[in-house]
Amino acid sequence: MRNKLLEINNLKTSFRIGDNYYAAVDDVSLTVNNNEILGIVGESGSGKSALAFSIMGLHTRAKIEGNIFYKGQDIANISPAKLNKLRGDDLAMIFQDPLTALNPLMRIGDQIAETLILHKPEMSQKQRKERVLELIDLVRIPRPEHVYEQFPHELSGGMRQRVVIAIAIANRPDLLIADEPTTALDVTIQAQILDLIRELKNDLDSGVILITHDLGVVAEMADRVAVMYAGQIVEIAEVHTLFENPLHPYTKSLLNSVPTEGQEKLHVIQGVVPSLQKLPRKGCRFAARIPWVDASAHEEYPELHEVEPGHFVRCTCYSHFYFPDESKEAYAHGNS
Amino acid sequence: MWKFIVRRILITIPQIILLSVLLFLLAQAMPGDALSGLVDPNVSLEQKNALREKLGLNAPWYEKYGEWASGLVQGDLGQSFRFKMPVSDLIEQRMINTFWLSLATLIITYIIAIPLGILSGRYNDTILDSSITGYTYIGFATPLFIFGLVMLWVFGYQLQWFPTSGSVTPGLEPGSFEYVLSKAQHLLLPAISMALIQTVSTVQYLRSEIVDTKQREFIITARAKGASESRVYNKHILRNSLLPIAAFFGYEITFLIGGTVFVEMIFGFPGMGQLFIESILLRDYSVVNAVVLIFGIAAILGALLSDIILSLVDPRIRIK
Amino acid sequence: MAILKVNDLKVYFPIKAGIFNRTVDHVKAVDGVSFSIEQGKTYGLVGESGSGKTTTGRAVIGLESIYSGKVMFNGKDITNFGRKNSALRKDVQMIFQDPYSSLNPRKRILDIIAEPLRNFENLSMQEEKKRVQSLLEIVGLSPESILKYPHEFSGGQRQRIGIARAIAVRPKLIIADEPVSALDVSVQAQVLNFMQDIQKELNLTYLFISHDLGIVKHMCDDIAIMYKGRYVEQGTTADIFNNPQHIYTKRLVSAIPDINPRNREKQYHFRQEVQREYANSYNDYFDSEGLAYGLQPISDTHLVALPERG
Amino acid sequence: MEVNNTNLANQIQDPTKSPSGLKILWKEIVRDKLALVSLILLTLITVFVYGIAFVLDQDEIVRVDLFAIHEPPSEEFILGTDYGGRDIFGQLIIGTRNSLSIGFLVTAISGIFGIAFGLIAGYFGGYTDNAMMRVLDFFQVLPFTMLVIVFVSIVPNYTILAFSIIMAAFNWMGIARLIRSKALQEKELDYVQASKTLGTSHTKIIFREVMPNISSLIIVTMTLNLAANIGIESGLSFLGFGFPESTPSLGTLLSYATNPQTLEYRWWIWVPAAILILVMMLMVRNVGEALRRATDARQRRG
Repeated sequence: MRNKLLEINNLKTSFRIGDNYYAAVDDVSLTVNNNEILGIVGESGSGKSALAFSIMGLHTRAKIEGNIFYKGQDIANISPAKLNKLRGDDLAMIFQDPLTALNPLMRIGDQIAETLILHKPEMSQKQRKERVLELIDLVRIPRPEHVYEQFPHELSGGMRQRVVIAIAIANRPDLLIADEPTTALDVTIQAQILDLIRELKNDLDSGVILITHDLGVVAEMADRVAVMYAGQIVEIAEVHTLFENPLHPYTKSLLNSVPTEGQEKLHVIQGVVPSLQKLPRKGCRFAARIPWVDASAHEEYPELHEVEPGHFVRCTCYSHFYFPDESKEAYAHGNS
Repeated sequence: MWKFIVRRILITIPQIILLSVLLFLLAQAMPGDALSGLVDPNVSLEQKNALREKLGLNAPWYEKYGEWASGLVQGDLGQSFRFKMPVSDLIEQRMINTFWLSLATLIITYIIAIPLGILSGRYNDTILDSSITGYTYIGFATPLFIFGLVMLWVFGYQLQWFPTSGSVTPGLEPGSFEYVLSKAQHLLLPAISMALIQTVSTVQYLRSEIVDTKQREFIITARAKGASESRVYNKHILRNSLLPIAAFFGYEITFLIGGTVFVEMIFGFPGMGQLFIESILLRDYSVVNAVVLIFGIAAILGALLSDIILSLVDPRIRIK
Repeated sequence: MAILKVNDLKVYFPIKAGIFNRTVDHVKAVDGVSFSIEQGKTYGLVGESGSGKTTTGRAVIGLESIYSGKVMFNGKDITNFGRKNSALRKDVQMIFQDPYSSLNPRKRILDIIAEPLRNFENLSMQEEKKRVQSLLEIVGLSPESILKYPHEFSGGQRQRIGIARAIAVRPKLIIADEPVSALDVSVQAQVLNFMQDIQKELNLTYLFISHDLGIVKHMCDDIAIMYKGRYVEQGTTADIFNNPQHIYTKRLVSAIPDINPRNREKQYHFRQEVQREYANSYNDYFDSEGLAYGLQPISDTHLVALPERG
Repeated sequence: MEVNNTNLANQIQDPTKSPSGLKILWKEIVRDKLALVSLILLTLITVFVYGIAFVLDQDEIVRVDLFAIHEPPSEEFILGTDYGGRDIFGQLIIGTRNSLSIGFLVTAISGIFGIAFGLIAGYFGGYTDNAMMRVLDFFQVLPFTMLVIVFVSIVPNYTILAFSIIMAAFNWMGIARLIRSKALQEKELDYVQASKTLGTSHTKIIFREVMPNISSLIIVTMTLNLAANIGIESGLSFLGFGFPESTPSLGTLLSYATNPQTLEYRWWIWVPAAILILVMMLMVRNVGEALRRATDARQRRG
């Protein structure tokens, strides 16, 4: 049985550059259920990490508008003390770079134990140590007793990421946010870490937000996928739908630019991702990358359209999109 | 860690030897030699030369160095030309004075530096921080000797809160309470003057350590654990920032050495720095040599101490 | 004929220890690697971090000093070819991983691309400018860009400027060290397509170093898998992907996330199976130090690191 | 112009890394009002003291006039006279000029040597670096003030140049260490590796590729060193081991204040010199710090 864990409504996260605020996350709405992995894909600058930090309330100098309901409670607008009660307990996060995410001067055991001290103060020291050892074992680090006393620099990247995961799951969180958890790791380690995250999700029955730029990772892990471009969600759908029937031009282009079996030429997306300051705040943000599509195909204020149950696409341009080269045209949807 | 420390100590030995060679060669280059202080100026040149030969003063430099160095090891710093007494006797009381002055300075330096650095780093870019950085800013640009003069003028002469020279009021019984009190009183103004200038680098260092640590990623991890801001500060930021400060300690000695020369001159404080200047002016080079050597060794040991502290507090060096 | 032949290449880095900081041992970054590349082909060197793939590439071009072994280029020994040996040096060029750091930010595009020209060819200012402009055109940038600076370009464009610099003196062999791993997916495609285009045009040979099996599969004719400084398997792209023999290769191939979500379960089970096999037969594939054995041929093109039979 | 930024981190370009870095440093100074005022004031002081010193007769100023000892400020002597009846104002002008000259000279000598030392050690790394750093470590623990004083007192042919060289000899380590650590980072960057593969010589790479990339650090450090060197010179002169005798110097004027009578009652002798030293050091620092802030702010984001 899936319950709605997290509901984000019209979230807007803006950073100040010079005298103005620029939204890095612009009008994002989504939901996450328990025992579900929501994949968020996007290239650098798409706002996916800014979104993760917004949910955890980790931005120190950003303006956040909109609501983030966690089990009905709006965590975007609560006191720091209340938020701290949730963070590390109900909500937890796995970071991208395990090299910098751990305090270099603190023993591994103490770093994991800190989460327990904060949220389970009733635990005795002995219980706590037992639990930490159990956690180290749970994330499959060999020789827990030994690692407990070690410092981060003594561990490999993969092992450090396991420690970061152990910290995150210490209090059996209901919602786990993994921000590019395997980008800094080798592919064999990546496979192990991803399997671990999936198993933990099943065991804890939690909801997971998996942020990545790697379409393969999403295909393997996610139940539902949101594609982000320039601060917005451009398409969101159940994973099979998204990969088999992608609609938004960006999703399609992205999928075509990854090498697959028997592909001669990779698809190239024209132009570049606009910078935060230069981002058009009106009209379809992807329009400049597909100049061959008629301007009238785009909406003035593009919205998410529900094309089938659970499948949303932003802007009407999707129904007029085709790839400029002949060979790809056959696949394009709604040739005009 | 032990290997690191042993290796570090092994580096210290050639440093000290090199320092002594350098000083010895400098002494050779100095006008006049041990003889000029020993004999009557009216003795004829031939007699002098004979005496030189007899005393081994015409030997090649490395032989003379060997002799000098073996004397050093046995605590023989040579003879003062002017005072006709062993340099070690001359230096002893001065060294004790300078030691207390340095110690007082160090203590005051840290008493000022730690709270200011922490406040400035924690509340960076606030008015509090601006005033503290303003102080360090001006402190950096103020030469110690000017500041010392102004302090002497204001607190010594105008307000007359402190004595204006010497290390103790004459005529007091050594060891009595009044004696100790008077010593402390004489010490305080020069120590405060030196500390107020010296401390600015530590304040700034601590501040930038804290500001840097604040932006490190593991701080975000700590926040994501649900740690309150005060806990994040005390458990992560402060701890991580104070460790390098501890390692800074030994290097302070190097800074102190330069400072004592000025401060002792300004406040007429009979320490090693003052002795150094006096001896240079009197061309009493064996004393000069001894003072520089002692200060040099102190600086070398200070640097050694810093590195050892660092290796003890930083697990990245400790566990290798 | 093989344009590049590498024979038993070893690159060792000293490990310093003890009180006197003496060299007590070596990290065998590359430990006896042999291969040859045919003119016009793309040879992929794959491995995880620390496998020695980048060191191999750097040793070939002379950025690392070679401990032992031989590097032959066009039949000539270039193992320790000096900085002065310009005729040989200009035939081998390199494309770097990070387009943000591989171009000197203080130099104009003209000076960046002209650097090899100035070192190897005596051109007049006018000729040089023309050459640079035509190179920019080849890589699809406007010839007017010569007076711009690197920060005015995007990552993909910078990488293409790096390629223009590498092909300026018409080299025969290009060592591409993770040329797209710092780029976004959509930009990767652009650079990869472009590399393929100029390869055909200029009859270039690539030594393509990457950790990304998907890209290597797309780009390369032959592939070698490296692990801890040694080869574990070498063969044509089909050999490696359709018929992997070494357990490490299988492990690597099974770890690549499949882009089709329908294969998820299959992929997961495949991975579990390989993991089991890896655990069970580790000793059949690695020696007592955990290193790969010498290569044994299992077909004309396919070599696998296995203990010697018998 | 095509400015392409792929992510937030790259959106704010590091101007000190871009060609116009120096221009931007200059802009930063102009924008920073305090630094701008400091720079203008410094320029004025420099022009003024060099200009006036040109027309002043130094022999006239240092001639002892026993009939005008310790005169307070008057119309004849704007800032009074010292114990030898010498004009304070004239000494102040020439002293400032001398302090500035020495400051520049020492900064230049120690800077050039330190930069070359640091670049070479950092670029080559390994054994070269190790050996060079041992030398540097040794110099750094030497008691600087004292050794300079010893040298000054034994050098037979004592001139301003000799003094500058002695000071620089014990004063190049700071910048060398800084440049070396930067060069160590820089040489790992691919553009240096690229230059090697393109057949460019080491010398060219060090001075034409690496050095321009750390030019802002060099400028900032040299500026801050200038401030420090002005202070050190006046300190040494204060102790009597700075300029050759009879050369007017700010430190010498201040040294008169070691006489309690002068300190307490004859402010005109030492206060102007003290203020001048403070102002100069503060102004140079203001400029240097503004430059540093400009560099740091970009690096933190870039």
